[in-house]
Amino acid sequence: MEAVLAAGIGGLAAAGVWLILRPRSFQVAIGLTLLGYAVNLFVFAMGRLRVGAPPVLASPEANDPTLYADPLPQALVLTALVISFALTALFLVVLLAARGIAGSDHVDGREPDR
Amino acid sequence: MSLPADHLIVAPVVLPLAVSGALLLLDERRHALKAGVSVATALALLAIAVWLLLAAAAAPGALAYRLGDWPAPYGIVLVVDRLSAGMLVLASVLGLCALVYALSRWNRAGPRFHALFLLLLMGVNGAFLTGDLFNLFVFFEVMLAASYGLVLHGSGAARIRAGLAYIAVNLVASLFFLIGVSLVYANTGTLSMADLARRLPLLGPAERSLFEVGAAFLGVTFLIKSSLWPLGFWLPPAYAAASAPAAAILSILSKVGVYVVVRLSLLLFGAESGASAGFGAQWLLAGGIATLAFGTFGLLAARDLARAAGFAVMISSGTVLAALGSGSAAAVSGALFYLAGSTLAAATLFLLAEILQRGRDPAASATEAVFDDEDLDPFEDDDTVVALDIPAIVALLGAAYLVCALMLAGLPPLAGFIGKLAILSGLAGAAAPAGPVAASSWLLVGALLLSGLGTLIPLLRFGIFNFWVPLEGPSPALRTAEAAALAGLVAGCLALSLWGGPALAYAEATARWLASPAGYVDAVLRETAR
Amino acid sequence: MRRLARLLPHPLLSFGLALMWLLLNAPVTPGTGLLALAVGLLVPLSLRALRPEPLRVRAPRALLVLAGRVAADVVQSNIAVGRVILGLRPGERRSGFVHVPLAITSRAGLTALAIILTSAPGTLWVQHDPRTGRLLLHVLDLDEADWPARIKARYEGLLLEIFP
Amino acid sequence: MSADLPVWAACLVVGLALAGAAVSFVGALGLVRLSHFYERVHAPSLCATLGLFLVVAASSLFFSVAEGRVVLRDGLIALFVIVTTPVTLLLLGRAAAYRDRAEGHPGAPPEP
Amino acid sequence: MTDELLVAAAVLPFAGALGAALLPRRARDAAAGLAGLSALVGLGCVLALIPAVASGRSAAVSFSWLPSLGLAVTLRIDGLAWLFSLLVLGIGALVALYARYYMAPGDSASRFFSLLLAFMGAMQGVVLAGDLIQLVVFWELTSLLSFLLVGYWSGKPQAREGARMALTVTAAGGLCLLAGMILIGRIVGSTDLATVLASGDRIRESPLYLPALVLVLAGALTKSAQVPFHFWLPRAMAAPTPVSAYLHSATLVKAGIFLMIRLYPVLAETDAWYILVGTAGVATMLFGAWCAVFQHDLKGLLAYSTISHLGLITLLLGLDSTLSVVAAIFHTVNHATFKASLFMAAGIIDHETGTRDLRRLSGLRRAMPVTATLAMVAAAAMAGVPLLNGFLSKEMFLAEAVAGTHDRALNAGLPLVAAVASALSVLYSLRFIRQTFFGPPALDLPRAPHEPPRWMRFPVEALVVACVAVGLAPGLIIGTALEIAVVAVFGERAPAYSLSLWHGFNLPLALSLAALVVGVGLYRLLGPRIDTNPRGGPWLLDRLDAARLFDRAMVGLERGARWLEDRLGAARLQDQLRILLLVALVLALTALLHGAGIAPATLRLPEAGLDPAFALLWLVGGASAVAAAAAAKYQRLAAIIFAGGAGLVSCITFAWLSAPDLAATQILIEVVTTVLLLLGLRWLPKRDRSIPIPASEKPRARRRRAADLALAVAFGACLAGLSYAVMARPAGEGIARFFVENVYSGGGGRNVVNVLLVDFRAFDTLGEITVLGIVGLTVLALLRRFRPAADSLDRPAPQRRLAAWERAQPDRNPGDSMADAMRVPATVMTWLFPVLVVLALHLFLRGHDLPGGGFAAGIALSIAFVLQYMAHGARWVDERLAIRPVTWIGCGLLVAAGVGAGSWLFGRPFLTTAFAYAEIPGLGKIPLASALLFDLGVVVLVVGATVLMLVALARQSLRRARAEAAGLPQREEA
Amino acid sequence: MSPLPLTSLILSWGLALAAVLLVLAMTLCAWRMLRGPRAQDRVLALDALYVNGLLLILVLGMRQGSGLAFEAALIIGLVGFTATVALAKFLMQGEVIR
Repeated sequence: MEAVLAAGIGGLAAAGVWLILRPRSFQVAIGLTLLGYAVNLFVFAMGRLRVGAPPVLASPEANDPTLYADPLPQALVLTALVISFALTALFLVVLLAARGIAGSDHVDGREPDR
Repeated sequence: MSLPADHLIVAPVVLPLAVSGALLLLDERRHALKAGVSVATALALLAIAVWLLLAAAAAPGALAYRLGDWPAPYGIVLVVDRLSAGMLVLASVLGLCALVYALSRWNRAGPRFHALFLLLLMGVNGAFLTGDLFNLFVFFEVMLAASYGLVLHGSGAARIRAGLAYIAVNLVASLFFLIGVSLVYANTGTLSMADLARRLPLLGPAERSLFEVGAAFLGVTFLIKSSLWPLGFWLPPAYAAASAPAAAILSILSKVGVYVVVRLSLLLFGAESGASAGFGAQWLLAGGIATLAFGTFGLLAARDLARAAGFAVMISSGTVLAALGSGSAAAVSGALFYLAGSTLAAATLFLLAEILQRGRDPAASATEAVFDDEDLDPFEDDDTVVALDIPAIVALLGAAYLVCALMLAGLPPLAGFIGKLAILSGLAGAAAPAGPVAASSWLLVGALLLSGLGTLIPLLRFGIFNFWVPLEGPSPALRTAEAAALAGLVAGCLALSLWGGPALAYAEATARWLASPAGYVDAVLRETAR
Repeated sequence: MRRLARLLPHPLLSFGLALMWLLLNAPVTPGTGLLALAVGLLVPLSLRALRPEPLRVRAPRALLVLAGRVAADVVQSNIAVGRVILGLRPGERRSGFVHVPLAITSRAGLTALAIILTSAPGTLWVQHDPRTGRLLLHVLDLDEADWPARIKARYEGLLLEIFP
Repeated sequence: MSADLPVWAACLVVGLALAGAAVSFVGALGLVRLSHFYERVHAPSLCATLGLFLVVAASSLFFSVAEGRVVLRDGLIALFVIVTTPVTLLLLGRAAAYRDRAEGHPGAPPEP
Repeated sequence: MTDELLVAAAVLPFAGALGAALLPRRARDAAAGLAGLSALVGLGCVLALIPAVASGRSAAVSFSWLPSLGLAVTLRIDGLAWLFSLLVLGIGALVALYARYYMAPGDSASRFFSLLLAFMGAMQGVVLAGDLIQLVVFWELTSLLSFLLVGYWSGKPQAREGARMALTVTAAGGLCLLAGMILIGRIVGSTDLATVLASGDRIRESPLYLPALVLVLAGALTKSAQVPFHFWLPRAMAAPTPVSAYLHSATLVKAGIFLMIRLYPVLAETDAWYILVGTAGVATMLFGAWCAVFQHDLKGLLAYSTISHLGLITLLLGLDSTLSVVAAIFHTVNHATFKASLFMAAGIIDHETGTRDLRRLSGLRRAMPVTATLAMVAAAAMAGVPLLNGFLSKEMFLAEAVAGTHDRALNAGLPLVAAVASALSVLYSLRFIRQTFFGPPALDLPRAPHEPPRWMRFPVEALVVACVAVGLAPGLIIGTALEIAVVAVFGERAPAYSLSLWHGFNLPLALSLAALVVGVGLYRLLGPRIDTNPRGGPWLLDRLDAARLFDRAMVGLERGARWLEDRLGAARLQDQLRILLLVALVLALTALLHGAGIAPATLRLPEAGLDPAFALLWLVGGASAVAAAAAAKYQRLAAIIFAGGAGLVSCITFAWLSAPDLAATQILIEVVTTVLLLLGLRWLPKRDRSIPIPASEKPRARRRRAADLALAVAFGACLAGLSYAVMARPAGEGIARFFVENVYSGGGGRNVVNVLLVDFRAFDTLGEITVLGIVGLTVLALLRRFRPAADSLDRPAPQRRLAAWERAQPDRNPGDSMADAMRVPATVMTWLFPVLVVLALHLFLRGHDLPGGGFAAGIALSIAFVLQYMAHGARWVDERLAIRPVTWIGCGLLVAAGVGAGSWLFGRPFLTTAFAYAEIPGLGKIPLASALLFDLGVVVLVVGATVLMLVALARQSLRRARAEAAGLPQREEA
Repeated sequence: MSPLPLTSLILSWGLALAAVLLVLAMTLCAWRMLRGPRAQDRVLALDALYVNGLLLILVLGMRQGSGLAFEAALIIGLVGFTATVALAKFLMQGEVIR
């Protein structure tokens, strides 16, 4: 599991990095989304992987930490998810505005001089 | 936690949050009310910050505030010590002045300016106060999100173009932050900075390696924010394109990055932290010097004042980071003092740049706002223009400019010089001539002096162009709010210069406090009954 | 009565939502029951702003018959389509478009028919012109049945009964 | 929890789940094997109807037996998917029709 | 008493400056009076300090300044300082008087005199500084004020340029000086002047001596306009003449000299000193004199002669004998008197005739006989004519030149050099007098010349009288003062010297006379040819215009900086991001290698083994991601779809690996993001694969793509490796344990993640929703001003095609087809609204104990809203659902913050939650947690912000309709 | 460990097989999604991917004996179609919301 997830994180990250290095702002937006997935999974993975141990107490008394996956990274990922969603949205709107005003969807707001 | 006054520690975060929430409920058109409320809030923030500063200066250690009443390494803790209190005051002064400046017209250049502005202050304050690594991330994001709004405030092609790059770079930085935080957590099992400092010496070699990778990612993040070369190329265009009050308040933003680097590197990688001691110091030193050099080149090459101010911000960050990297406690104290002065001055320069640009080149679209057709034309109400004759306005602006230039170039007799001098004498070990001085320190000394000159030359050019070359056409109009904001910032610079002794003493006490992280750790982790 | 209508504009919906609540929060306790009641009463009010045509179901018996018929057809067509996919169906197969003249005009009826036809594998509701009442249907296997007749026979009558 | 299941229930659950999965697999296979869009559009319905029913039944049975009470909430999923999937397919079919007509595609549907 | 006097002498000018600044703009008399008075009173104070400084004594008074740096403000007066102070204040008083008449009524007198006084104060500060750093402070202050004074007539380009150059050069020197002083401070351990002066040997023996010396000299030589830093001085002549008379003869330029004398006891008497100072002196002396000969501008001539004389003094200091230092001090005073008077005279001539061009001036002797006489006497002193003060010090110089105390290479040629310089100085002095005052009266002068006002001439008279008096009776007039200064410098080593007029006929006298004769002869020979010098510059040196070089250097600096900024920086976003990633990678690897590293043996093998389904799942996820990366350029819609696939896979991963909350939230966000991206896609241009890349670009593009690919793969591998390295190691004992153990007892919930979010770490959540709110507001602001690009303004192609088809049909109205198409879906979507509301409510209420929570509920609710928009269009929904997202955001913030602040009422810290299980009869236990209220704030805010973002974007499509309704022709806009 | 190893065996193997089948189905959907050829094929495949993902989550829930993943499945069922509807609408109209 670990190796698969690690490879998946790597793949997502590589795709994201490739995209954020592209010249079109839409590519960058998609790249940030993918990179966001990768990083969220990465943060999640930092709590180590557990199968079948969601950090929800089965009963009030069953509060042995070893029974449950580490809840903290999950909480962090939740916060990060929301934030990266918000910022992706913002980036998208800014890229639209830039495209509207500058007339180009190049990330620099103008076509590069050839 | 018994005294009600203790709750003031959280006020720098909660007050702007609540007020901005309330402001959002108000109708967009009630400008006067909103302006009044925001200024009152900014004033209150300043008062609170000063109170905290006094409290921190009086306290033997740090004041910790346990949010949610959870014990320390588990819950989030806000920490007021000399460093964070000082930064709070600085941010509040800048915030107040930038806000007042914005009242002249910028607050009407886009919707919900006041709320965004206060939320930016909230983010900045939170970042200064928090003692938790992930909470720091959150406040970074609050601050950055608001700064995105403010960079784009007023719209316009240049602003949006620069904003896109600014946002892209900072989004990547945020992702690095997450990677770093999670690596730190994965290998130490904690997020509390104080707890981290306690656990760090106990780490095994493999954990330590991975932790250091996390620290490297975190470092890259903060250095991006503090615009260290080669990570800071985004800063000058973004700040130059932002509206003047936004740029002024943004100049504290890059200092948040600097603050965190100072805080964490001294807390975690101080002399007592075992195998990781001094982690990254050479990088900081080298990067700081490179930033100084690059900022100076940029300043020399700058074609307009706002951009020059952007590079001045870079130089100021570079100076502080390099001083930190040099490892000299005396230089750190000088750097902290310098940080305050140079930030104030850079902010003033942003404001001045806009006023002067307006006078010089009324058609300049790059820094102009795009005002709404649905809004009243904010340029119409001329009754707020300062009732001074033109030479007096020019003299006033000239004096403000002179103060800025002297502060930034580090020329006597103002605080810029005092700060630089403190760094230099710290580096040269003038106070304790016993040990040898590293070659890199001499390099930094040289870089600092040359960058002073490199700052002076272009600022001289801009000053002469703006104040001495006779104007054709109407001269700059100065509105009351703008004059007040400028006066406030200049007064800040001058006060820092006049009371250089006490301020420097405070900085020195801060550096001493930072040099022994045990105090911080104790203050945060001290057990309290829940 | 009128007041009841205002209080409970969509009784069927209210019932459905309350049931949904109970299902979601099983096992049923007095607390969840109370909440389900509140949900059933209050949430449909949120629809008021959207002002949809009220849904009136006339013939509950027909509804049951329809449900049974649909279930059977769905299973049957699942098998049929599965055979097609797996290549188990002998002989030549033609797929294509069919026009079906519909008599249903009510929104709800059309919607129900659309859902039935589309969710059953093998038929896809492509286009319906309310002026002419003609429905364009795509069918995976044209030879399986006389589709227009089958639709009219199996569903349309019942639907007209339920949603007049 | 899974250990509390009697054998018959386990067999039934596994059977249902496997059957559902198999039907879904066939549906997905159709997505690959069928030759053009209007044919392929029928394939996912397998997953969304019979495949779904079977798996939901398996799940309901599993939890009902495991928790010793009737658990029907999985039925809600089936209900919602039944209602919502057609919306997508409907729109998709219509979109495909417009696009094909506009491009003069040979397989384009006739005007109604 | 001494202390008070000392402080008064230092502070009075500044006080005066402040006073003058407060005067009305045009109050010439008052300002000048104030200036004169301050200077005179200060002078009185200094004179009264004689007892304190006589016979080598010194006095000091200290104030705390920067104790942490070991710095205090120390005023220290000894003989040297006393002498210079007299010069500064005395000439200052005279200049104030002169300036009263010189300045035009239209000039801002308050500004001028306040700057002048401030400068005087700064000079006093330099002279009286008892601490090296403090000296630098005042030193830079003099540079700064000289900048403001030179640029006083800022309307003139020459004034601006001159001021800028002066400040650039002298401030640069000042920075070097600062560095030097810091070095000295490091060597000595203190920057206190008295301490430093007492540690000469220690300094000279230190390895840092040479750098310190070079740096200090760099300061002194720039200030004193020594070659090659001399060029600023002639340019500074654009200053008002009183400024030149004061700064460029007596004070500012003498600061460098003062500094060298001041530090003579600690820095001098080494080879390095001899070579550096001596060489600079010789070069400057000759160069200045030679250039002075060729000036046509009166003030230019005086400026170059000043340079020459400063060079002479420097040379004297460089000669390294105590006697020569005496001569230097003496000449400093003498030069100040005659040069100040000459400048004033030149100012009078300029003032009265309107020109300073030697070629135009002529025969002024008749129009202004008194001024002419005064100027002639002063010029004669400059030329070194006997019976005047200039002669005396020059004689001392020649004596030193001939004596050649040390066996040094320079000494051999020194007599010759001295003679040449003297001859040249005769030449230019003669030229000055001859061309200005003699010859036929000039006819084409801008103004008719006449004598200046009585009191304008007075300062000149006073100074000329001083010249003559010193020349006639040196011992009487200046002997004591000189003695005091010399003793202050050398203490017991003070040499014996005689200030008498007549030393007998010796070699120096012969040289002096020879110089006079040669000078006169040269003038006869060259005078006319100089006047008609075609190129204007000095012969031999006219190509070497240092000022032009400086200008070019400034331009070059700017250009070079731009070039460097270009090379060292990255203006383009892509490059910046590349650098960012690269730096992060490099630092991460360095950090990994820095420590002990990770031994492969410490990685445990995964326990769970490999689940083929999971691997296959990630095959799908990875393929989707890669495909999204490949498709994002030309097939944007496909890229969105693929990204959706990747998102779904991560959602399932979360569900698989025990994170149900994450799975739910991820899928919700996934959906909203997809809708958002699609909303945005409408405004982006069609990408066409057929746009060709120029063939010349192809290899470069390919290289870049290869590099990017490598970077991407490296970064991916880095993250993969890191995550594997962490996952394959057991977790240490962290803080997580606490949360599980206390979640129920302390947080009142069972879902640890949710309790973390709303209780343990609720502060994070508060910040997180704030981010969301801020982004909403920013989106609102941006979209309010949104201007779609021209090519996306029109309706999308499918709609246009459909509209065209509809127009062709007889029975159809525009929009019918679309309405038909949406009929069935819209019905379903409408009726789903309450269902989604229930879902949101469910997620919200159960969050504390089971997966769900405020955020998921909020997103679900906003999806319910968005579905309505999709079903019915923006206008339809806007008419029915009055959503005020900004208000929702505000409420959300207020509720969340209010709930947090509520704990203050109970004396608990912010965000302390309270929970209880209320026993309600018949219903059983109902958990009541304040965290639920907090979560309510979250819901409200999330709905507000999400709906705001989506709807604001969606409403853009209405722009066109709105514009049409307003009657704007669409095509024109497009 | 468990009193009825047979049950565990049946359940674990059977459900694992079901999961593999479902993931295989997802792979096929993904193949169609990536392959296209036209946008409507991709959207269709994404929709199928969602449904199969939902089924997978249900099966996983059974495998792990935990009903906690139900919410995720419910949300996919109720809300997931929004994404595909938006995509389809975009294909049809060129914009999602008019």
